[in-house]
Amino acid sequence: MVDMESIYLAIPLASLAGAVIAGFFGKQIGRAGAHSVTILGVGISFLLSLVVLKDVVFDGAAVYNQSLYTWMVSDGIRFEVGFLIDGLTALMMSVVTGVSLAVHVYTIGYMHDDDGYQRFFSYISLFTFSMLMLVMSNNFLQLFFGWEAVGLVSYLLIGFWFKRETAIYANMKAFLVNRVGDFGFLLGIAVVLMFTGSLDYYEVFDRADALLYATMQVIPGVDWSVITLACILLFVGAMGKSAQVPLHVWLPDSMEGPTPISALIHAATMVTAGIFMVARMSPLFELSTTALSVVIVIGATTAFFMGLVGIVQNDIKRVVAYSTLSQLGYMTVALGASAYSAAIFHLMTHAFFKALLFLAAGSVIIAMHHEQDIRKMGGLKKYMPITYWVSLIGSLALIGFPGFSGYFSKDAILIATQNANVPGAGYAYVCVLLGVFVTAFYSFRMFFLVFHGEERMDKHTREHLHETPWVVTAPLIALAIPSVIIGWITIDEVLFGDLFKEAILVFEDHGAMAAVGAAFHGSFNFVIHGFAGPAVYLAGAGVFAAWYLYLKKPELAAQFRQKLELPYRILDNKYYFDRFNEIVFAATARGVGQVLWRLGDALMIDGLVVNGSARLVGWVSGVVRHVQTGYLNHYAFAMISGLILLLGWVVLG
Amino acid sequence: MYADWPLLSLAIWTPILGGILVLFAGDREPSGARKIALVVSIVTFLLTLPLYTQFNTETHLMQFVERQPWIAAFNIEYYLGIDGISMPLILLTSFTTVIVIISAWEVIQYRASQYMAAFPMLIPMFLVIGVWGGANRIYATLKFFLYTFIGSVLMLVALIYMYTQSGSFAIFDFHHLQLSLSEQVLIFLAFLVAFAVKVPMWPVHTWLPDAHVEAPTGGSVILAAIMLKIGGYGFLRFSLPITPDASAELDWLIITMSLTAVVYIGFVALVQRDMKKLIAYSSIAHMGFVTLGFFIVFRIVNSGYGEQGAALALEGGMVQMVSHGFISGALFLCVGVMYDRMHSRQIGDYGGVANTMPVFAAFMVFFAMANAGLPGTSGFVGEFMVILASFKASFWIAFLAALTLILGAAYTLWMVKRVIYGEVANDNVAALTDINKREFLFLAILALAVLALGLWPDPLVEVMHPTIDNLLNHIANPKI
Amino acid sequence: MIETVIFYVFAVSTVITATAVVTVRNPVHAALFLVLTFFTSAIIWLSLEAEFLAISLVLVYVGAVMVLFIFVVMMLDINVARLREGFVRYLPLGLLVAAIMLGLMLSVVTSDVFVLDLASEPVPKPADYSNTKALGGVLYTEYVFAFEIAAVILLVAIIAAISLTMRKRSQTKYQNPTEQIRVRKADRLRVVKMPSEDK
Amino acid sequence: MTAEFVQPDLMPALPEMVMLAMTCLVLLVDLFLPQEKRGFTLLLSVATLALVIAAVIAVAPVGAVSSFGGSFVLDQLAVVLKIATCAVTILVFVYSRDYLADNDIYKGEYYVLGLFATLGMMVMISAHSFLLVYLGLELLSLSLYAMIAFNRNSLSASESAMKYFVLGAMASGLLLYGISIFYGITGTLDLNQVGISISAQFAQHPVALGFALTFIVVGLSFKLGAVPFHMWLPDIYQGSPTSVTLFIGTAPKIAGFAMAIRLLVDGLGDLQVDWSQMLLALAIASMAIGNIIAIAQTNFKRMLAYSTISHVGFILLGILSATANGYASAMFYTITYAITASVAFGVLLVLNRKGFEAENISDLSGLNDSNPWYAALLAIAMFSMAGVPPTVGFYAKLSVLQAVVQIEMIWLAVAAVLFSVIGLFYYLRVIKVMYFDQPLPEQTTTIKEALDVKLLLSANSLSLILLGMFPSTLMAYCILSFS
Amino acid sequence: MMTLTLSHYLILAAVLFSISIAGIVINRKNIIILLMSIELMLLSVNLNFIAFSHYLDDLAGQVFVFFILTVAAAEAAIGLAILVVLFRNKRSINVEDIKELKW
Repeated sequence: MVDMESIYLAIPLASLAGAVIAGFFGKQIGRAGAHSVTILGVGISFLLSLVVLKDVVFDGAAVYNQSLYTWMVSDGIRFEVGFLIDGLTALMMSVVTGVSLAVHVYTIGYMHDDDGYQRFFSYISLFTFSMLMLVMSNNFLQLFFGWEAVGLVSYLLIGFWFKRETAIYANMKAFLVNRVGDFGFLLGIAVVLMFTGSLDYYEVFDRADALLYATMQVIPGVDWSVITLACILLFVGAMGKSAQVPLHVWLPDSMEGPTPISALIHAATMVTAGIFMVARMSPLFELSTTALSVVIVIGATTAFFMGLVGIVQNDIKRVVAYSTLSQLGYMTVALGASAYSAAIFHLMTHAFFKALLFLAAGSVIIAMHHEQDIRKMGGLKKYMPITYWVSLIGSLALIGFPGFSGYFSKDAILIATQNANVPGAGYAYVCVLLGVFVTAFYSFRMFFLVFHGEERMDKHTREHLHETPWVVTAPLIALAIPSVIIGWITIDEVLFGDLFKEAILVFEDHGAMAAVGAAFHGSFNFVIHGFAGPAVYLAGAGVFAAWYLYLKKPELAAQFRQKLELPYRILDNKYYFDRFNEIVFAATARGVGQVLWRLGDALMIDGLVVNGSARLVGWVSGVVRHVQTGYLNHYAFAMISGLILLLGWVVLG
Repeated sequence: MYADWPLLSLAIWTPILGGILVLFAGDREPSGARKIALVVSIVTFLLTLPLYTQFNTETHLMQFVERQPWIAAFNIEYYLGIDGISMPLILLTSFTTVIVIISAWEVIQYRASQYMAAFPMLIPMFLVIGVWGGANRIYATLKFFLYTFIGSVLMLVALIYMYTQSGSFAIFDFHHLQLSLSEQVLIFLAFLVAFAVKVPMWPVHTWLPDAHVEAPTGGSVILAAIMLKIGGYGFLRFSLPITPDASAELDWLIITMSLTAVVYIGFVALVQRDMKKLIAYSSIAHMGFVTLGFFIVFRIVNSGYGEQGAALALEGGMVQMVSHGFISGALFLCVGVMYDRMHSRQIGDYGGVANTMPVFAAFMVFFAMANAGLPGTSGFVGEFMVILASFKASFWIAFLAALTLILGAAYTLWMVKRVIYGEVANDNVAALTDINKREFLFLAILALAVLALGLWPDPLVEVMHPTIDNLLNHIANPKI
Repeated sequence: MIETVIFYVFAVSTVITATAVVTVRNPVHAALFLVLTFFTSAIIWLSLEAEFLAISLVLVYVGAVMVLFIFVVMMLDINVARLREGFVRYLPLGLLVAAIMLGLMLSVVTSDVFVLDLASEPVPKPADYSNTKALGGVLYTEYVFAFEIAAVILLVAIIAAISLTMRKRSQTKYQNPTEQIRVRKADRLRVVKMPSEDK
Repeated sequence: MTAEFVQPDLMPALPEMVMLAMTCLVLLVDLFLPQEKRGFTLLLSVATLALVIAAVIAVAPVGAVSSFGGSFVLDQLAVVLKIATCAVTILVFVYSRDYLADNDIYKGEYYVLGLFATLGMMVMISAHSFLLVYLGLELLSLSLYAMIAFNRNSLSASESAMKYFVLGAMASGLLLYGISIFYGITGTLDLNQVGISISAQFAQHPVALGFALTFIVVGLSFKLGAVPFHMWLPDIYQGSPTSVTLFIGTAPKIAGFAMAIRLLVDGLGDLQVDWSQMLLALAIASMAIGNIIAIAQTNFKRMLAYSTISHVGFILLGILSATANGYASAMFYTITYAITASVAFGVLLVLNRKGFEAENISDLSGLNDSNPWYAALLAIAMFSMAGVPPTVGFYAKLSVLQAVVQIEMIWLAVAAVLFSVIGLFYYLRVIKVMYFDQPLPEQTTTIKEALDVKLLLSANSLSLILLGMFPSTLMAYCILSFS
Repeated sequence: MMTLTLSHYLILAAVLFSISIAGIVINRKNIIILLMSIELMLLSVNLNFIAFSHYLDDLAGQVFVFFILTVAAAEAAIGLAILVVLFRNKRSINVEDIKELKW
């Protein structure tokens, strides 16, 4: 019998091995070799993750919290690399490796013609490794490692097509915006370390009191509770990675990367790292109502307003991307409502259906010869039946159609938000509720525009339209199944079972989850219960509106656009975030740089001080040397003057 | 078997003798000279290895001590010894030298003679920059020389003063010298000028970009990997233990200068058009963490939250020095690789290098990421430690220091974007050939070093503990 | 009393002639005034019982040095008029400097150390006292080393003066001492072998 | 008073006697030599100096001996300085040979006068009475005047000789006036007696003593070249034939130092407070003026002249600190400066060719390309003058600064180092010109220098590094001279 | 006033000295006058020495004067020789003309 420890170790290493082999020896092993070895690696990871999940869920294994090796010891602080395996971890591992495996397979078809085939496989395997290290970590250091490592891979993958100006712009933007988040995250870690003296999760949680009662003055004269400070700083990190307003700007642009990674990284896994992290930090966040309040407000804002932007997008991937933003907002709202398990639950369901939607979009894109504008599609249903059906499943799951996986998680979040008692919860509830309508509207707007209605593509494209090969469709089908059923079968265990009992801490007075539990009486009843609330009707209304506006009376959509020009323009420009950043941050930074360089370095320091003093000495020298006139009597006079001065000093002084 | 070898003397004199050897063999037989140079540098490196393997990590006392009377008049001794903070720097030096020799293999072919002279500090650096440098080299070398000279002479006066007080020139006698606060402040300021120039700290940093731009690749590497470390080492070895009270009194000054380096220089680096200048500015910013780490200890100790963090900061500064040697050196080598092919360092002349030099591009991106402080690379470790520790000193210190996460990434990646990525920019880029085996060799060695230090810094940090603890003891006991 | 009168007379004339040296236009006149200054000084020296030096001053200075001066002045064809330009312009400055100098010096030489401690007039030397003999006595014993050095100095002066001023003129016939000394019989005398005259 | 004539002990003066006898021999032998065998004069002169060094070593006493009624002393100081003087003079003679030949002044008188000057220096070094100090000084000065004017067809040489002569005569007049006052106050010319007498009377007549002292200091300052009595120095350095500049710039500094020690320390030690003050002012002025004006120079010899002035400032720092340590470091500084300067001028001499007088800094352009070895030698000298480790200049500065710091005048040490930073600038410019500038067409040819000169010059230059790294022996002698 | 004291001689010497200084300052043209001024200065010094020698009743002062006279003669010889050389090169002994070396 293999002991669990080896299995834990094998899970990330299998992916890493695949990545290393494909990366360094890509040329030698060839294309087939590259995808074989990486799929093998991730496959092993996936299977073993399932073993771990089973071990935790069904065999009730105790929490595993061990260090692998000591990274560094300094100042008595042990910086370790190690694993914490509990329900939360096991679930995340399975989701990550599962989606990753599907994406790997899918990639074989999607990247078929690309020169960087091996490189791509290496990257996504490396990503899987990094993500696993992130979720399996038992300490902040390793968390940050994984955190940045997935950021790096994301950077590399967004810029995968490095000849495209937009791609390399987007990847830099993604990295930098994430760095803003990491900036806060690192400071958060610093707070934790400095007040608890440890980076180990459990030790930190044990010493959380040290944070609770400590205060610190950020603005002189104002005492801030350290726990609030720590949580907000950590959450800033989550905002960057999970693309919460205002650090969301990178995610839509990240669609410049190949679609498989949009599915894997920018929808299913990496972007949820922030959600995972906050859930993991629940023992800390529970201590600060202020922090939770911040979380819920930010999440709600993201959920609703980013959804709105999705309505006006015409790029198929961008619609999905804004949908992702919105859904991440839902998860964040759940976190803020102390419904951590609901957030994770939504994370899981979302991982499947959003990966599905992305891959389906990818399938469409392949079929459309890399045309991504939905205005140039339409009526694809008859050409691509499999893609059509899985897209429908994905969309239904997304809008929370009762019975589909998304329904369970989203409804749990709605209920939790309704019952949350942190400041801002009311606002959040309104947002998420309206968000349901918006989600349904943009999802089916896209769905109808792509698969129904008239065929707006050009003739050449139409002639070549056909269903995508099995390596593409198989993962779609593989993801469609959990998109339908995963919510039904796991809601009980995830939300109300023992899965997260060690991982997530919720205080008694944060009653959101308790309210969800009160409303839950088995999966079926939960579905029924949904019809009692407004969400289902809002979703239906959304679908209907989309149908009416885009299929029934397409001219009406255009009229709306003209009549509501101002809101439309605001949405079309994504609330001017990008323009604002470009002007205020990027341009200002360059301007400041220029000023400091030209004025500070070149003019002041070099010009005035360095060269100036040299020139001054030179000038003085040029003047003073003329004392040496060459006239003998002047020399004699100088001597006599010197004599007289000295004499005067002695005699008179 | 090494126990009774005078390893330190060997490590010092081997390169000097080698230099003389090359000097004479040099102009007649250039290819032989570079072989000698390589052998000598490798031998030197091997000689320094036992310093690590045989190092006793239990004591803060000097090890491998060699002591001979030298200048009797001033009680000056030939006194060699290493402890936990000098040993890593010695290894860095001997390691870098090997890399430089390999990297300069082609350059050495003509005029090898003075190249080996590049070992000791001031004069050779002058020659290295001057003899092989670019067009504006004279101004750069003069600036460099004058800057460093001003610093050195003031320090000299301070040293003499302490000699007159203690009757010895040994550093450790200075450590125990009782000095009044005003004496300490003056000595501290003298040291500050000397070391700040070397580090270099804002605002005496302007020589570095000029020097780098004009220096040949090997010169830049030595400058980055070795020269700049003298300043940091000086702070640790002189300023902190000799003038602890003045350091505590004036730590705001250093902290301000360091943070200015991080932020101000970060912005300046952003707008550079010359790759070497950009890396040079980035060097300044990164070295800011070294000084920051060294001087926040006073605030940490007095923070009221316990003393934990002080050693972290000091060791962080040390790690940052070593790491900066690797990364900055590697980046300069990368620029050198491109410069050898294109004879330009202007970012605007490049674009899409990844198309024609994929292997090189991988290295470049890797080192760029290390420069941006990506975890898993050595660039992360030191900054991480310093930022963590600095939080205890003050939220705002940590805040400003952590800005490097954004700024460092911004200027580094923006350069990468413009140079490495994109469509092939012009015919010159299209004609580039990927790195050869020799270039691969030195870049790979450095990459491994960066990675190793990033993934497991403990072997490096471990050796410092006793020395750092002893230093903290020194700091904790006021001299007045 | 008579000494006092002599002192004042010659002191005044010394000052006057000295002033004339630095003020007259013609350098020849200046040299002659300098000669006069030396003469008057020599008399004052005599009154201080420094007979040998007084004689030396006249012999060496007037007889040799000043002659040399005049010789050079006459030899060099100097534009006298030009040489005295600007005299008036610098006069005030010269007077000012001299006055300050004099003031400083007087404040010291009239101070206690010279006025009180060394005020007493020494006993006059007996009639048979020979200043020359006394000087000679110490010169060749106590100061023999200095004397030798002085001799060397004179030697240097000779060498220097000769090597600086003696120049080869192609038109003048001069002797080359090296050549002279190195001359051999063969250079001068040609022994011609002739057959004996056969009568 | 002249009753007993005690035969003085001649042994201590043996070196001087050897020198005098040999010089006369050289003078005579030279007459018999044809021009092409002038090398023999050089050989004989060098032999003379070597012999003198040997004689000095042979008669070197333990402690001090005096002779000639106390007016002549031979002590450790005298031994070391005499050896240094003669050794440096050997360098001067050898370096000068080809220059003299190229400029048609290759005559025996050059060496004879040089030897007489050296004799003068030796007298100054051993002099222990005002009289001998004066005579030694005059012997040196008169020889130098003549040597400068030696190149009779050179206008600049005769101009500088004239200037030097007039100012030198005036300076010795001032010095004599001071001596006369001291004689009046103390009634003796012997420096020992003077010292004793002054310590008895110091309290009564501080002003009169200070007054006389001022004249002495002025005379000394002139000899050393301290501001504002330095005016002769740049002109004379520039105008003299380079071989003479080399001579003036090296050995007489040692004699000047000896004179300062003999007069100020041995004789007027009790007036230390006064002369320290004066020297302080002079030292600062010298360092400031010397370094600052040197920057603007284009003529290498003139630049070195100003550099000398600044170095004199440093030497004065050592003296004014008035501790054994300070004197020793000033002595060390002086000796090593003379050695350093001989390298600088020596290389310049080597660079001179018939018809090409190398004396502007621009004449050194690209020297590294045509003659890398000489460029390196000169570079070492420049670094040493600038005080860059590991050259001896660094150590010399270090020891002087240490003496200054020891007397708690840290501000002075700081001022001194700041001035040397300015100094660094012009030394570096020389190096810049040699290494980075384009060579002149005249300078592109490689110099074919005689092997002896090359070897000696190399050894001379490398000794700067060697002495810098191992200064102990020389320093020990210097310290011994003042213990 | 009427009895002669040492001071009388010293004052006379000081006056001579001052005159020679004045001569040096005033004479901006003629080197020979400069030389003569210096001779005056030496004369003043000599007077000092002789007066001291007399009042101290010590021969050393006179000996010194003897040497000063000797040296001065030698000096004059060399000085005038240089002057001649200079004149041959420059055709002038005007102080204002000999200024090739400056700055």
